[in-house]
Amino acid sequence: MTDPVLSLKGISKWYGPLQVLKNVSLDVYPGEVVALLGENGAGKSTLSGIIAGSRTPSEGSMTWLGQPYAPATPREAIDKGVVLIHQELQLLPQLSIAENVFIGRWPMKNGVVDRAQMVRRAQEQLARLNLHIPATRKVAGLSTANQQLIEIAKALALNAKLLILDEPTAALGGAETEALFEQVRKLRSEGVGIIYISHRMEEIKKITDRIVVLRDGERVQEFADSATPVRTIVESMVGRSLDRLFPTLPVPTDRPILQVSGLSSPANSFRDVTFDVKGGEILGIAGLVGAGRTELVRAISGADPISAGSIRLEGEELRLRDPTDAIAKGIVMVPEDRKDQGLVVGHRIGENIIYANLDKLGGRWITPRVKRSFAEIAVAKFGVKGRAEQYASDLSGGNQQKVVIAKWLMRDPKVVVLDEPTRGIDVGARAGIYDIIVNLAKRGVAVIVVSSDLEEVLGVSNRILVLAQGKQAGILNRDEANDVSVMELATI
Amino acid sequence: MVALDINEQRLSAGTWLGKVKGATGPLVGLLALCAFLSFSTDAFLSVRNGLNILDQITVLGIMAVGMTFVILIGGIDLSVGSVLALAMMVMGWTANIAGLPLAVGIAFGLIASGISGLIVGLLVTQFKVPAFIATLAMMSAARGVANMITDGQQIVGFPDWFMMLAIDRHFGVLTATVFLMLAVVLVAWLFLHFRSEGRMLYAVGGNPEVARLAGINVKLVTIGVYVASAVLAGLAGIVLAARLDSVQPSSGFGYELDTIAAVVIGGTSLSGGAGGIGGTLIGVLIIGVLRNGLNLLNVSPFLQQVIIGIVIVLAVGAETIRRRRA
Amino acid sequence: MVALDINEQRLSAGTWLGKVKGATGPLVGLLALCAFLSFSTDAFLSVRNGLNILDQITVLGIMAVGMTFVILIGGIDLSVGSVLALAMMVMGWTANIAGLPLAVGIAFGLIASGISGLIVGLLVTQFKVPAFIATLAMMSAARGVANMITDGQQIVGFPDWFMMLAIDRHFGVLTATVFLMLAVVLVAWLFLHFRSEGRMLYAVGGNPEVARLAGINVKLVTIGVYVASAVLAGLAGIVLAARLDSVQPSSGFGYELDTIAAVVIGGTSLSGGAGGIGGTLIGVLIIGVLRNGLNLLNVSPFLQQVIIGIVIVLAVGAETIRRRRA
Amino acid sequence: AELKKVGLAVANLQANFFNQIKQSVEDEAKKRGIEVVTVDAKGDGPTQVNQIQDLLTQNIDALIYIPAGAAAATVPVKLAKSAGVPVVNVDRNADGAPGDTFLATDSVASAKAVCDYILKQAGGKGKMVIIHGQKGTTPEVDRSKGCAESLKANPDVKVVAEQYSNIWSQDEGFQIMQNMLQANPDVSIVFAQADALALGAAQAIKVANPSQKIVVGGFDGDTAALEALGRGVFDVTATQQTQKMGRDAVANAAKLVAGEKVPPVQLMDATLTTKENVAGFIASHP
Ligand SMILES: Nc1ncnc2c1ncn2[C@@H]1O[C@H](COP(=O)(O)OP(=O)(O)OP(=O)(O)O)[C@@H](O)[C@H]1O
Ligand SMILES: Nc1ncnc2c1ncn2[C@@H]1O[C@H](COP(=O)(O)OP(=O)(O)OP(=O)(O)O)[C@@H](O)[C@H]1O
Ligand SMILES: O[C@@H]1[C@H](O)[C@H](O)CO[C@H]1O
Ligand SMILES: [Mg+2]
Ligand SMILES: [Mg+2]
Repeated sequence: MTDPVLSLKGISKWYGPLQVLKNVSLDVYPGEVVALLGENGAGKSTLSGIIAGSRTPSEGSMTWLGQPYAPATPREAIDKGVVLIHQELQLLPQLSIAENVFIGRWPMKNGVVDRAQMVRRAQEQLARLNLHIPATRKVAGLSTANQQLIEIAKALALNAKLLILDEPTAALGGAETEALFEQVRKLRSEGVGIIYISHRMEEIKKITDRIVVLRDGERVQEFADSATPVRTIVESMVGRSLDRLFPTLPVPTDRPILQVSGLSSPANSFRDVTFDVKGGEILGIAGLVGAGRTELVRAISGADPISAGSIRLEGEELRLRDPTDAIAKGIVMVPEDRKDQGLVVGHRIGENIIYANLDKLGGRWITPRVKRSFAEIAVAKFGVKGRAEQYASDLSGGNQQKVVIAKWLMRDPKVVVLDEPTRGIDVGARAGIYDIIVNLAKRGVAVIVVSSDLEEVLGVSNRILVLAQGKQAGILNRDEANDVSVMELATI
Repeated sequence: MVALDINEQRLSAGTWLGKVKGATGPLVGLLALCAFLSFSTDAFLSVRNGLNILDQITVLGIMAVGMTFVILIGGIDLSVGSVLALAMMVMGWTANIAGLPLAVGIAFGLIASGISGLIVGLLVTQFKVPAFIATLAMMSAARGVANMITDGQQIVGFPDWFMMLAIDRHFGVLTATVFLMLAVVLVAWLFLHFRSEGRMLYAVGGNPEVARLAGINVKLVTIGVYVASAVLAGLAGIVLAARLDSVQPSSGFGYELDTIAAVVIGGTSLSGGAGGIGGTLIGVLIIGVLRNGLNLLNVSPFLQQVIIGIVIVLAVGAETIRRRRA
Repeated sequence: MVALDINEQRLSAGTWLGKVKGATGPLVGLLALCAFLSFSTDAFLSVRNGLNILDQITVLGIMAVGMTFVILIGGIDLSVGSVLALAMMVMGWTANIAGLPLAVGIAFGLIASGISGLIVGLLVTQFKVPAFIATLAMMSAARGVANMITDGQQIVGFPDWFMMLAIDRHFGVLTATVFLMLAVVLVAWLFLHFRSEGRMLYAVGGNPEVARLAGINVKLVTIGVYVASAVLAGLAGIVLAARLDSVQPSSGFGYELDTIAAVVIGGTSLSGGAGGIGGTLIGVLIIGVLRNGLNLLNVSPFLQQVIIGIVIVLAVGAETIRRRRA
Repeated sequence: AELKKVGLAVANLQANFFNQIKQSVEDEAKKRGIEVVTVDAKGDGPTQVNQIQDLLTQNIDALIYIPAGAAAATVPVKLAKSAGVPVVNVDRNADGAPGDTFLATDSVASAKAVCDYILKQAGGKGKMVIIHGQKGTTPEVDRSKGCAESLKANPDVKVVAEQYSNIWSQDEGFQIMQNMLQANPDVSIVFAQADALALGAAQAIKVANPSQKIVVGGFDGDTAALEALGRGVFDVTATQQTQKMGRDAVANAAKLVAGEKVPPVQLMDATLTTKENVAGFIASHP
């Protein structure tokens, strides 16, 4: 076997009194894809950051191609050939795609930025990912998925010797993921070492050569063979046995709660959509990235305007001018972007829960006692691991998501819409969220779940509405839905 | 970050300091300033001087409350100084030129300032003009109108009871104007802490999109806040008129920066969503005590400017150093 | 939103308007203003008046370039007016009191302003003092120092060649000071567009963390920008001294808001990362043309304030309306 | 009682005129062994009220008071009176609540002299502009009055524009004159009610480079202005006796503290100063 490109020895990291990495050692060889797995908060991103020079280890050492390696800045790491695709999007929305791809390392000619070359080379990188958008376009306004692809293009342009991908597919659909994998395989064949982080088990099996599991900052296990059963890997991650991911669904009532007919958006991102959701039913919405799912559910929850069609709740036609109207009627939405739409991350959990319930807190004077008890009830009821007075930014993604769900469910809504409810969330936490969803249905609530994760829509839905390019491609019953039938409709 | 947070949590859970989160540095600065001045000058530590300082900060204090609201929602209000002048001139004109009772003049003055705030609020919410520009424009326009009312002339001489509001020390201690400022501060504090509308300001400032999706009427909150800021600026103008027993259209020139400084020194973040009235009170007191102290120390006027600059940086920088250490 | 993007693309790809993205509204406003003034007053549309306007905007124009840098990285600089005065007084003192050649005075003035900028930059990057506070403190301190140099006195009378820089029209058209301003604008534009350091400003302003992770030295960029802003304010002070043939420590009072206004009217976003020199030039011209035009129209000074407020809102609001329609 | 500590509340130290008075007060006080506490209101009335409170807190024996704004002028006097501290007003008085004495130049007479001079220079005809001081202050009101008398005698002179400054500064003078020239390019006479304003106006004229000669009159006898006058930058001023004002202010404060009576108003002359007689004033300021 050749020498490792990178080798970590006894890496530890403390944040104040909190130890998030404990004595982690790891070798990465050229031409292999190592999966780094672990629950939310296991330390995967922290470890990636250390390798890429954006964080410094408290203890331990690294070698790069046999030489001692201790990057003090991201720049040093990049110059050596270590490239990290961050978990959070690292784009500048006001600048063009091309400029984002080459940020900090613009191609130069005669001491000035060579824009023509920059655009040309950026366009080439986009093409590798089957992304056909002009590289001169501004990033602002692109869908999350496309932004994620640009983030990947940015890394591809760097000629890395070691590439770390931290949850690159969390926002991607099947086709985009496939294009990415093609590039990953190509890089692997060129001898690039790759560390791949994801919560999606089926991908792990497809792309990785070796699996390393972190738990509570410790390296607990390694599986040399990607054929290891998912169940075994998951149990190693969570440190206990996990009986099932998806709970059994209750049988819906036949009382329609939400009826949508002929709904269209002014920007045409969805057109003439008609469906209903019954009490106790979970309706999944599937589709390719950009199919208009998010826009559809935003319209239903009053966040965006509609241009035609009607929304009825228990037979009554609704005129929704803004979310306030929808919320007052009992329609609530857990948005797809937790950090920008779901939570004020810099504020406390309790505050965040209160924000969605300001009108409910008896009288209009909210004493700290009222506030605390209300928030504590919500935290306990929905199994948030955290205290009401903690800042939302301190929670793991899964727990943040539970807070968003909790703040809405405290209102006893009639319709609950969840857009990408488990994006970036580990298997353990995911099971918890599925339990909450199913419990809602059991109580007779009408539930809509939008997801790019096919396994997820299939797992929690009574019926599945498929959108293709804004058009309603069909509605599948649970017994007729499988990955093939859904994809067939989605790619019409 | 965690270390900081843990530290803040500990504070807010237990000690009294925690009540003015984010303003601990400035509070320490204020106490240090007071301690220093008590030792270095006899005149500082006396009831009389304390009451003087309170008198001197009334106008700034009232305006700073409104500015706290504005900055909490992530906005800015550059028009306060001009709106103050506008309210004064409208009041003066109504009472001394149109000859209506002074109380009516006061009402008209407050209404005029409220209208300015409403215009700003509508520009910001309906026409998406950045707050900086909308209030800068109002700063110019309100000053122009204030000038036009009397063609730039001051108006002097109001009924005695009015001036007495700023002079008579009730129960031997507080003037009516100081009492008014304290009431404004207290009500604002209660409002921000306990009223659901108050919490909305934090939500809007924290992230307007999150707030909107949570069913908060962001536009209404924004308009309300600019109206409140303008009306409080108007009220500050009325207080100033009582204190000066006269009104002139050039009043309040440059006050916007003083006011914003007081709020920011008090730990309210210019990006919105964090801070509060407690901190603002500390910020106002730092400015008031500093100016008073430098006068008492007989520091030459030019050197005062230099020292004020340094103390402002220290008061705010102390917060950073505290955080680093924690 | 989607429509907007497509629209912008078309603009930026093809037409000339697209070159000043974000400032199309203000550009339309400027053209409308010029058209209106050309019709309503004879004096406006003449070479002489055009040159007058250029003369009148030199100081603002030079400062606005520095402020554009600062605002692009998401900062703010309230100290420019005071730093301008400081540079003037250091220059005047060196030349007329210490008796060194004026050229040395100019150099010392620029160095003094550079040092103020360096202090601000260090406060912002090393001590994490918010830019608003750091520059507010510098605004006070630099003014104090400027005053202390001559104990508040003005200094009058420089060599003739110096004053002639602002008066002599070379090639019959441009004074040296106007030429200097145009050169500053051009160099700044080239720098922002074509140098990688210029692009770094956009990256830092867009998101400092993203910039850091992309290997950009955010602290160095920030310090550099505050130094540049201060040195340009100092340079503006030298130009003002030539124009006034004297220096006084009260110069530049209140210029910070004018300067920020010019930049923001020109479409540079106060939250950083978007905008540019082209827009700033339009912003400066709007302010210059407006003041000039109102004088030519013989509008009373008080009404001028009101109109200036309205036009500022219109110039910026036009942009919003354009976007809505698009 | 004896005067040991005197408070000096200045309107705005950026104005050379006030700075001269300040320096003279401090010199005179030093000679007499009196402590001076100086505060600068920077032109803001409310700031001045605060400062005077702080002076009174320091138990000053007398207050020398130059009101900052036109309004607010009365409150400091009332505050001082109620603390039993005598007040010497300098340059500006407070309507309705005058100080124990008022020391100032006879601005009406001197402004008339300045305007007589510039109107005569211009041949008794032409278009004139007036740059006023801060509206409503004693010197502004009196100088306007004095110049108006002169204008009455010269019906062929037409005043085409008048504007007010806020802090009597050179910047403002430059700005205002520049604006006036744009609207009225054929002006030939300028009366600026203070030298800083006149200097600013003269520079604006120089930059605009008009074809006609423009006569500029100022007021004050500022240090820098006198030199400029010598170089022909502008035409005439009225030199106020700032040194005397400062000395007298201290002397009067001492008398008041000692319980002596002083006249309520003490006006002094300002000397009409032109290129011919300026040298003497540069050598020693009255
Ligand atoms: N800057 C920081 N300060 C303090 N604690 C931090 C910081 N960054 C991360 N942590 C903590 O370190 C732990 C590991 O976080 P990390 O982001 O590495 O987890 P992860 O395995 O990437 O999780 P996820 O799957 O959710 O991305 C978590 O408990 C987190 O709260
Ligand atoms: N803010 C925006 N500006 C411009 N285009 C947008 C914006 N948001 C969405 N779009 C576009 O509108 C279309 C529908 O997007 P939508 O987000 O509803 O799709 P989706 O099916 O939910 O997919 P995703 O997985 O990206 O959320 C896409 O083409 C997308 O690129
Ligand atoms: O009389 C004085 C002077 O003219 C000075 O220049 C400014 O203030 C006035 O009150
Ligand atoms: Mg992570
Ligand atoms: Mg979506």
